[in-house]
Order: sequence, then C-alpha cells, then structure tokens
Amino acid sequence: MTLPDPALLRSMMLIRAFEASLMARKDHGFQLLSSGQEAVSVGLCAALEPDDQLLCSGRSIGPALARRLDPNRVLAELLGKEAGYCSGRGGRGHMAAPARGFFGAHAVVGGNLTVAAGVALRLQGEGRSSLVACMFGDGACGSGALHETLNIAAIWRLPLLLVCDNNQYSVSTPRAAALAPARLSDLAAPFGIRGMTVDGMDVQAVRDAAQALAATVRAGGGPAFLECLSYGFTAHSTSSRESRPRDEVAAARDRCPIRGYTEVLMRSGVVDRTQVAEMTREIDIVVAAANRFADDAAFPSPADVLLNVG
Amino acid sequence: MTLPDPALLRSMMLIRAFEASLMARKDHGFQLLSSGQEAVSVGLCAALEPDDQLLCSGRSIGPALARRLDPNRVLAELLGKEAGYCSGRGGRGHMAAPARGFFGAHAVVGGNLTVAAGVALRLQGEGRSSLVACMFGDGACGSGALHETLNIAAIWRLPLLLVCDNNQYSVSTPRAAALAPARLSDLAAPFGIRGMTVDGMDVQAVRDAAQALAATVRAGGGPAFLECLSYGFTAHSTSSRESRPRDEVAAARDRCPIRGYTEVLMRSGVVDRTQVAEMTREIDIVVAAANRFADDAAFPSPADVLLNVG
Amino acid sequence: MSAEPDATTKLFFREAIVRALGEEMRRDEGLVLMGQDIGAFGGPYREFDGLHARFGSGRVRDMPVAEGAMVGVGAGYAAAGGRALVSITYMDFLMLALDPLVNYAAKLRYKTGGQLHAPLVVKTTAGAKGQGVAHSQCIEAWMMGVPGLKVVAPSTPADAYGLLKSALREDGPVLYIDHKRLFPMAGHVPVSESCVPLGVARVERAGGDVTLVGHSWMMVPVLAAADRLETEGISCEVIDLRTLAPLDTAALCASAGRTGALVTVEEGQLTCGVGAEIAFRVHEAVPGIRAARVGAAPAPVSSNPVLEAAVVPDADRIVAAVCRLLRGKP
Amino acid sequence: MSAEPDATTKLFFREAIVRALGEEMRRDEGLVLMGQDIGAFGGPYREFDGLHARFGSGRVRDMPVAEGAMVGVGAGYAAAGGRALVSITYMDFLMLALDPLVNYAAKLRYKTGGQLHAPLVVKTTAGAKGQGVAHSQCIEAWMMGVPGLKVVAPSTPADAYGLLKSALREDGPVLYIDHKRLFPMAGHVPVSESCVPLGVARVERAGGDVTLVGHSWMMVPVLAAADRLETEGISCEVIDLRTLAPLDTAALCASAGRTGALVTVEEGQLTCGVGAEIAFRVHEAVPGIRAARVGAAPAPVSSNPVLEAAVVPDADRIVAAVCRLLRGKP
Ligand SMILES: Cc1ncc(C[n+]2csc(CCOP(=O)(O)OP(=O)(O)O)c2C)c(N)n1
Ligand SMILES: Cc1ncc(C[n+]2csc(CCOP(=O)(O)OP(=O)(O)O)c2C)c(N)n1
Ligand SMILES: [Mg+2]
Ligand SMILES: [Mg+2]
Repeated sequence: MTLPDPALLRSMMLIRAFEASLMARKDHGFQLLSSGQEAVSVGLCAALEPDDQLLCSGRSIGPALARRLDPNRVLAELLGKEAGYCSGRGGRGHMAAPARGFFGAHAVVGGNLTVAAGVALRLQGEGRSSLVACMFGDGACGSGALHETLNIAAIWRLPLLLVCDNNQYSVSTPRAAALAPARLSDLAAPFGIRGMTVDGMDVQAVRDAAQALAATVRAGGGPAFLECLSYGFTAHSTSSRESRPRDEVAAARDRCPIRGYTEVLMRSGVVDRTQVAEMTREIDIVVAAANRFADDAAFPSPADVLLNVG
Repeated sequence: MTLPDPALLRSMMLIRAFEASLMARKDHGFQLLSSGQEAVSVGLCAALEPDDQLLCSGRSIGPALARRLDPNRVLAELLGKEAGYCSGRGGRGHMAAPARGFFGAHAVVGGNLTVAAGVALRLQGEGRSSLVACMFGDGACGSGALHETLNIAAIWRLPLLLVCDNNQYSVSTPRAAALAPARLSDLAAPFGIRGMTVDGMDVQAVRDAAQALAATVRAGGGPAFLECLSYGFTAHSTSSRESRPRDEVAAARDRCPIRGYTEVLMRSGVVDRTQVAEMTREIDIVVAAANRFADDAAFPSPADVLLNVG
Repeated sequence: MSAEPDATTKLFFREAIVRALGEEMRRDEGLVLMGQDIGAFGGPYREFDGLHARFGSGRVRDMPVAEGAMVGVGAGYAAAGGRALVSITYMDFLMLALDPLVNYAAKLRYKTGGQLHAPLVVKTTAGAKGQGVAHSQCIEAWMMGVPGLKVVAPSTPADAYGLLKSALREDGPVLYIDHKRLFPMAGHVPVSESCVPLGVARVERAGGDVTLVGHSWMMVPVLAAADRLETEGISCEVIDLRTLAPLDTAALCASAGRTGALVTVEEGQLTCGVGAEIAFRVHEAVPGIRAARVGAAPAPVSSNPVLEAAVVPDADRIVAAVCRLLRGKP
Repeated sequence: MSAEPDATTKLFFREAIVRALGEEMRRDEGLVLMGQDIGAFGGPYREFDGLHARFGSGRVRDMPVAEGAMVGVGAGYAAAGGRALVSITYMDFLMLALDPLVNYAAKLRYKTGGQLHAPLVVKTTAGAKGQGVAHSQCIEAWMMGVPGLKVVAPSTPADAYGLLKSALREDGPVLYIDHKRLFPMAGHVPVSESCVPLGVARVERAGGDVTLVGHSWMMVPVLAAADRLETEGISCEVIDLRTLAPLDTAALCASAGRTGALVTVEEGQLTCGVGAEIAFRVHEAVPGIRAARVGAAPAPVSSNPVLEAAVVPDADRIVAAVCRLLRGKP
C-alpha cells in the first residue's frame, strides 16, 4: 500500500476531460472510450517504469494518456492527422508510441496478447528488469490466444503482466454469459501464474496490485495476471447502441473512480477543493490546446498512401 | 469400479496385433500408431454407448478399433482402398464411420475439439442422453482451441467428454517442456469443469474414470475432462526418428497395458492361459482376414478424383 | 390475399437479411444462428433484429469472442445433422477461423467419402468504412479457390435475401459476404418467398462497348461510372457477379464476347484477386479481348479518411480505367 | 585458403537451410528461431540440425502446438528490436496464424507510421507427399496480395540458401516456403557466403517457343516436361519465380514477349492463383500472348496415392498443356 497521489487523480481527470472534448467534436469518428474505466489504465501505469512497454486493445485512449503520451499528438492521431504519433495512420485502434513505452494498441480482440509475449521475450533477452504490460478486455478472455499466451509466458517465465480490464461486457454480451470462470484471474492458476482480482473503479487498489505483481515479474518470477473489475460510462463505441440496463449504468456512475478518489485525497488532506478546481482548470487548458493542435494539423496527402507499406 | 472384463483385453490385443501386421506390410504409408496406448481408447470406449459419438486426433487406429469398427474396412481405409470407411479418401488422419458412432479423426492437432463441441450441441438439442467423446494428445493442450472449447462447453453445459491421451510427447517435445500445468486436467478447473487424471496404462482405471465422468455428463452435468497418462511404444510416426530416451521407452514397455491387464484377469480368475492363447489365435485370424480383405480391395479410380468435392 | 407473382416490397439490406433468416429458421428447425451480439442485441448492424425474440436463445446463440471455435462449433453442429449460420462480424477475423472452415468443413464430404457434409453458412462483413487496417479487408479471393466451398456476395437487398436463402439450403459450406456500406441501403425485394440460385451472375445493365464486372459494394461505384461513361458516349454492360464461387464464367464470357472489352472491379487487392481470375477465364474463351482491372491500391486500409479513400476504388478510377482501355491510352 | 569466387559445394536442400540459418544466427545475435521440434530434434526434416547445439535453447526455441501464438510471439519479438524466424511445420497450419501475420506483422510499419516494423520470417513447408487433406495444401497465392508481406519459394538448395539469407535481412515479414519433396534433393551451393536477392526470377533454361513458369517443387515436373518437349521439337524457356511477392514481372514479360506463349504451373488451386496473376500481368505487357495454366485439380489432396497423383500436376499434364496451347488444339 502506497500513499494517496494527486498525480493519479490528474491523470484520470485528463482522460475524462479529453474524451468529453473529443465527443463534443463533429469529426470524432469511430471511437472506443475509457470514461468510467480510467482507474484501470492510470493505476496500472503508476506501476510502470519508463523502460517498460504497454500494449492494449482498441480501447486505447485511456491507456495512451495514462502512459503520459502527449495529448496533442494523441488527439491528432485519433482524428487522422499527420501530426499524430502514427502520422494519422493508426488511429485509435492502432495508436502507438513505442519510444515512450507505449508499444501500442491493436484492434483485433486478443490479438495483442501473443505479440506482448514476444515483446516480453525480447526484453527478457536483453537482461533488463523491464516488463511488458498488456491490457485487454473481458471479451478477449474467450479467445484461445489468452490460453496460448499464458502457457508460453509460464514455460518461458516471461516478464509479462497481463491486465484484464473487465468492464463486464463485450459489446452487448454480459461477461457472465460469455465466460464460464467465476473470476477471470482464475484462468492463470493452472499455469502456475499468480492471479489477482481487484476493484477496477478504485485507482489505488489497481495501483497497489499492479505494483505488487510488477515487483514479482521484475524479480524474474514470471508472468502475472491482474483482473480489474470496471465499468464503462458509455456504450461500447461511439456508433454502438446502448444495451446495458439503465440502472446498472447509473449504479456504476455512482462508483465514479474520479469522484471516489477525489474524496479519498480530500479526506486524507492531500488536496483540497481549491487544488482540485485548479487541476480542472489546468486540464481544460491542456485539452483545449490539444484540440487546437489537432485542428491546425494537416491530413496526410493521398499521394503518400503507399508510404511505409513494406 | 466395475468387474474385470476380458472384452477389454481382447480389444487391446486386437489393436496391438492389427498395428503389428500393418507395420509388417511394405505399403503401410505414413501412420501414427496406438501401440502402448491401447488402454486409453479401449477404456474410454467401454464407457460409450452406441449412440454416442467419438472424435479423435490423427492417431486414430486405436480409437477406431476400440470403437468396434470393422478391422477389414479400417485397414482398407489406411491403405487407401475404395472399400475403406471413407472410400479410401480419409486414411488414418481422417478415418470416420459416423453411422457406427465414430464421428472421426482429424489430423489438425486440436482441430477436432471445437468440432466435437458442435456435435455435442447437436446431440444436446436432440434431447437424448448421448454424449460426445473427443480424444486428443497432450500436444493439443497447448492450442487455444482447447480453451475456447472448454469455455463454450461450460457455458452451454454441453454433453462433451474431453479425453486427453497424454503420451508425454508432442513429436519430440516432452510434455513438461511444452505445457506449464502440473496436470493437464487442471486446465478444466477455472471453467468449473470436472477434471480427473488417471493411469492411462491401466485400462480398468481409464474405464472406471470414463464411466464416472460419462455418467455426470449424461445426467446433464455439463462437460468433463479426463487425462490419461500413457506412453507410446513406437516413435511419433512411422516416418519419425525416435528421440525419446531409450530407458524411458523400456520402462514404459514394462508397464505394457496388455500384459498388465492379462495378469489382472488371470489373477482374478476371469481368464486362464488357454483362453488368452485362444484369444490370440482368434485375433490373428481376424487380422489376417483384414489384410486379405485390404489386399483384394481396389484403389479408387483417378477418374473419380472430383467425387464428393462439393 | 396473395401477392402478385412479381410484386415487390421495399426493404433495407439488413431487413432483407432478417427476413431470409426468419423464413429459413421457420422452414428448418435444425438451423441455429451463432455469433457475437446477434441475440437480444440484434447483431452489429441489426441484421439479426427480432430473431432472438422469435426463436429463442437456443437457436439464436450469442458467442464469446472466439472466431475459431465459432466456426468449428458451427461445422460440428452442421456435420452432425443440423445446419448452422455463424456470423463473423468482420471478414478480417475470418482469418482466425480458416482452419475449421477450410481444413475441416470444406473438405469434410470429400475426406469421409460422402459420409458427412457440413451445411454451414459463414456470414461475414467485408470492406472499408473508417474502421482501420484490421477491420476493412476483402479477402474473398482467397476463398474462391477452396474446393468444397462456395462464396456469395450480394449487392442488393433482393440478392441478399435470395442468396442467403439459397446458401441456407446448400449441402456444404458457403461463405456469405455483406459489406458495411450496404446495410443502410434499401431496395425492392419480392413479396413472395423466393431464392436466388447460386452460381448465376446478373446483367445489371446492358451495353455494347465494354463489360464492367463487380460485386458487393463495388456495384455502387461501378454503376455510377457506367452512368458517367454513358454521357461520354461509352455504353457499359454491367455484371454483378453475386456468386464468386462457382463463377458464372459463361455469362462473363458471353458479355465480354459481345463487347470486346472487360474491366473488373473489386475492393480487395488485385494480386491473385477476383479480376485476375475472371480475366484469365475470359481471355481463354474470347481470345484477343482487352482487359483491365481496378482494385485496392497495394496498401493497408487505414481508418484515416483521406488514406482510406486513396486505397479503395471509386467511380473516378473506374471511369479512368475504362477510358484508358478503350482509347488505348497508357 | 579462400575459395574461388564461384566455387560451389554439393549440399542437400535441408543442409542449405541449416547453413543459411547458422550463418545468419552468427551474424545477428538478435535472431531467434522458434518452432515445433526444431531444438535438439533438429526439425521435422532435419532442416534445423545442429543449430540447437550451436546456439542453445535461448535462441533455438521449441514451441508448443500453438501456431497462432508462435507467429504472434515471433512478430512481437521482431517488432521489439529482435529478429525472428518462426517455423510452421506445414502450410495448412499457417491458417491458424494468419491473424498475427496478416493483421499485425504485415501492417505494422504502415499502421505505426514507420515507428515499428517486424523483421520476421515465417518458414513453412507446402505441398503433397502422402499426408492427406490437411497436410498438403499450397496457399501461397493468398499471401501474394498482402501489402507489406513478401513471399519466396525456392526450388534448389542454392536458392534456399540465398533466399533464406536475404529474407533474414529484410525489415518486414517474409513468408519462406519449402516443399516436402525438396528436402532430400541435392544441389550446388556457392562455397562463399552470398545472398540471392528477393524479387528476381531466374531463367533456368533458355528457349524460343514457349515460356514455362513455375516455382518450388513444380520446377521438377516443369523441367522434365521441357526435356520431353525438346525431343518433340518444342523449345521451352523455363523460369523459376523464386520470389512470388514481389513478382518479377519484367522478367516474365520479357521472356513471354520473346516466345509469344506462356504456360504457368503451380501445385495449388488455379482459381485466383499464381498463374492467373502472372497471366494478367503478361497479357497487359504483351497483348495477344497465348497463355495456359496448369495447377491442381479442383479437389482436396487426399493421402490416397492414386488420388493425390490425380490432383497434383505432373510432367504429362504440363506437356499436354503446352501442346494444346501451341497447336491450338482444344
Ligand atoms: C477477433 C475479434 N473479434 C471481434 C471483434 C469485434 N469487437 C471489437 S471490440 C469487441 C468487444 C471486446 O470486448 P472486451 O474484450 O471486453 O473489450 P471492451 O470493448 O469491453 O473494452 C468486439 C467483439 C474484434 N475487434 N476482434
Ligand atoms: C495444428 C497442427 N500443428 C502441427 C501439427 C503436426 N503434428 C502432427 S501430430 C503432432 C504431435 C501432437 O502431439 P499430441 O497432441 O501430444 O499427440 P500425439 O502425437 O502424441 O498422440 C504434431 C505437432 C499438426 N498436425 N497440426
Ligand atoms: Mg469488456
Ligand atoms: Mg502426445
């Protein structure tokens, strides 16, 4: 257990405000948001070192910002601008900034799991104490790629931290209807991999668990599996119908990780109301700047369509 | 626990003698043998009813004969003769006789697992108490298909008995080097599926476990997972180099399931030496007849190459 | 009150699919539908709307994200005497399911000497619509050469309805392909129940100067190009393939034989694509035919709107290809 | 004592592979080999013999039967600054690994705007040799149109050696294809270290009447057919493609332009196959060229010896196709 940290709050608030500003745009395109689930990305990234690598699913905005990518370039990427991290080619589904420890998103559900194991094999071979963290949804736990990854990571003792951001749904399908295990972290047990399940709406719980597991991974203890029980505040994607029960969504909103952690920080006297207001203002400025940056940035030229193909 | 049964011995002896006669032929082609592992197929098939369906890997000779297919037509199929069950088109890798409860082999490792779940879904829908048994090797446990099958079979409570014939190797790769779980049946646990591991060189142990699990499956209890610890007496295939330690192979031969069960039956007075000799002679006749049948049978005509394509 | 024999009604593409599925579900009690979010949710494009309510969760089955198992389970269910339609949301994910489809289902009848067959329809959605490199591909050409597998790709609600119904009556596996941009389109569909036979292309428009061949969403830019070429005095015969395997070679050769020029259009990659195959067959039957093909630029399809448009064929590129071919300009 | 610049030594095909791998392993410490039974066992065809002993189990890694993960792990390792060769025993099982290969590795450089790339060789073995419907397929044509992916398929030990070395120095993914029947073949390989460049076909034999094009094992029946045709007075120019993507279109067109006739030969299915693509490109460059293609009969490849032989092309069928084409007989 570590101390309450206003940086975690700021990071979550940035994600929330960033996504709100994105949604306010007419040109936002097809996006998967992390609002409501900020604590998972932020808690995890608090346990990562600069040399670690993070991979994630197509729900990449939270992870990218939590990993401290430049909001200007993140937004530019989401909107397809040349100034984005991937020169506007990757978008949300494939956002990447490996030089900043964000190996990137991959929009195939479960598709980044085996890739992450490969990245971990490379880090292991380099003999550093870095690790690879890979975030994926509950939906990805139905895919055989998880099994193959768990097994290989276990036999090779790879420095791999698997983080399931279990937001209870795969599009419209409730996790309980799609997946038999009582806890998804139980899937790690047969392979001798340590598993934990924590409240994914509690950033401190996520951070503490991620740090504990990361420490064993760094120490050469092999892979670990962290399940975070979360809930998204919006429908699956910006073009999906909402299908979740209204009162279930409302109940989740009552467990807002940002409000909850603000209270923790205020109760423990780490921040006061003024400081939170100041933080809000500062974030608004950052987000406004990102929108200006992205607006000013150019689209790629169609003439460059064959650039970087092979 | 059921009583010692000479039919089990006969079935194992038939597989052994049949494969020996096959190996004595010049035209045997590319085969995967079950010699040494007879107890798994025979013990399992003793727990199956006529209306059940059995699927297996490309190591199909043991399962096919244990399921009481006609040795004549099995041998004809292995040799590519028109009189084989699949008109000589399937061979060992794809032998099938669904009308006799043998839905068949599939030579893609792990490839029959999801198919078996589909067959089980069909039986379930028909509302009978039949089940589907699917045999696969330890090697198949590394494949994601197993995970996807376990999960779907669990959420749909399919009448599926998964039987891992763990002969300790995938070609040259020792099971321990390829698979992290301490026992492969542990893989079932996270899904709430009942798993058991038994001595696969002991036909009675296999039969008893298969019967116990089959009973829960038939009763609507959902899928079950049976791991049988076995060992093959010959190299992976008829064209593979032997790579296993010589003394390991010798030690396994000392645990010959046929010799072991003969002793059990004789000790308990169910058969005597004369009866075993008589059984041997009768099987020799059956096997010789199968060879004559296959010899007399014709190859398909090349003109029929497009038959049954679509 | 029975409808006129050729009376039609207007349906959206997705409604035509729902209708075909509903009719076939009623007709064949063994038919089950399996897919992600096809149950109460009604499918990613509402193309399964209402079926769960009508037929229940036993016959309209939501599945986990496990494409390999989805097709494997569907194949096993079908082979065991049932009939299955498995929905793979995007064609890119079909790659995860090619082993059960190609190595098992397509070969089942052959390898068992006719003892088993798999009446399985794998329904998927191809094409680009802003979703990026792993959600936009058209890989139908890979599947056209798989012995034992049929492939259909309608471009109109009527063909979606009629081809899907035919596919659901086949003995062996059929790959049925929608396109993301087709779902909101409306069109006339026969009022009375009917099927569109597999293996028969449709002459969508008669013409004398050049034969344009396409399928699926590409029929929209193809027809737009034909309109524009008309105004320039070039008369296009337009053929909608509808079935990609088996190809209706006779119809293609007959048309190209009349016009003397062939332009194939596909959204996927050209190399070893649909157009290469058609051109070969037509060349064999109509020696001396002039042929050109239009397809994707050789790059992944980005979610980037500018680059997506730069990769995927449009009416401009089709018009240009026709003019180049007919006027012999390089 | 240095060898003559063009001195050669006789190696079996599998030995040529071992040599290429050994040299590249020494050259690039980041290179790891991954596959089933490639460690102490030395590979299914002994094409990894001795490498485990030389480079250890950290760099020559046995893997579980999990083709999807094998290629995914290889891609991730490569993308993170390493270099990987992943052995997929038979090409049929590549279907289980197309998602990481096509949806990830081939698109990685593009989708990250050049930040990442995956120097990954997927080595596999194609073709029929008595192992049945799911162990015999040739699906290289599927891969030829994947942007970002290169494809090579040598037919001689020298090319296996030289192409594999080149593949192992590429920035992006390469699919390297052996054939089961090639492993026991011997041939001359340069004594001194050298590479064969990707993208360059080889004129295996010069001739004036017809251009025969093939790759991999099919070069054996192609050359046998050329011999027989010679005795009948037909002079064949024989081209070994060696690289399938990118195709050496210039060399194909130049030869066909000289001979005026083209026969393509492949072991896989014809529909949307290698021959269809080659013919289209040659037709464009050499109008009026006569072209024919030879490939598998449209059926699965059974383990049955009679039916396997009935599906796969042989010299007889190639000779017949050439005669039909040149003599205009139907
Ligand atoms: C292999 C594959 N199948 C299906 C999809 C379509 N799809 C995109 S996101 C998604 C839901 C995945 O659920 P989960 O893993 O829980 O992630 P979440 O969206 O809840 O964050 C699906 C099915 C996909 N992208 N990849
Ligand atoms: C998907 C796939 N990968 C690889 C192979 C090649 N192969 C054939 S049998 C075999 C060994 C499988 O081991 P196991 O499942 O333990 O079965 P066993 O041969 O020991 O009975 C392998 C790797 C295959 N047939 N299918
Ligand atoms: Mg989820
Ligand atoms: Mg084994």
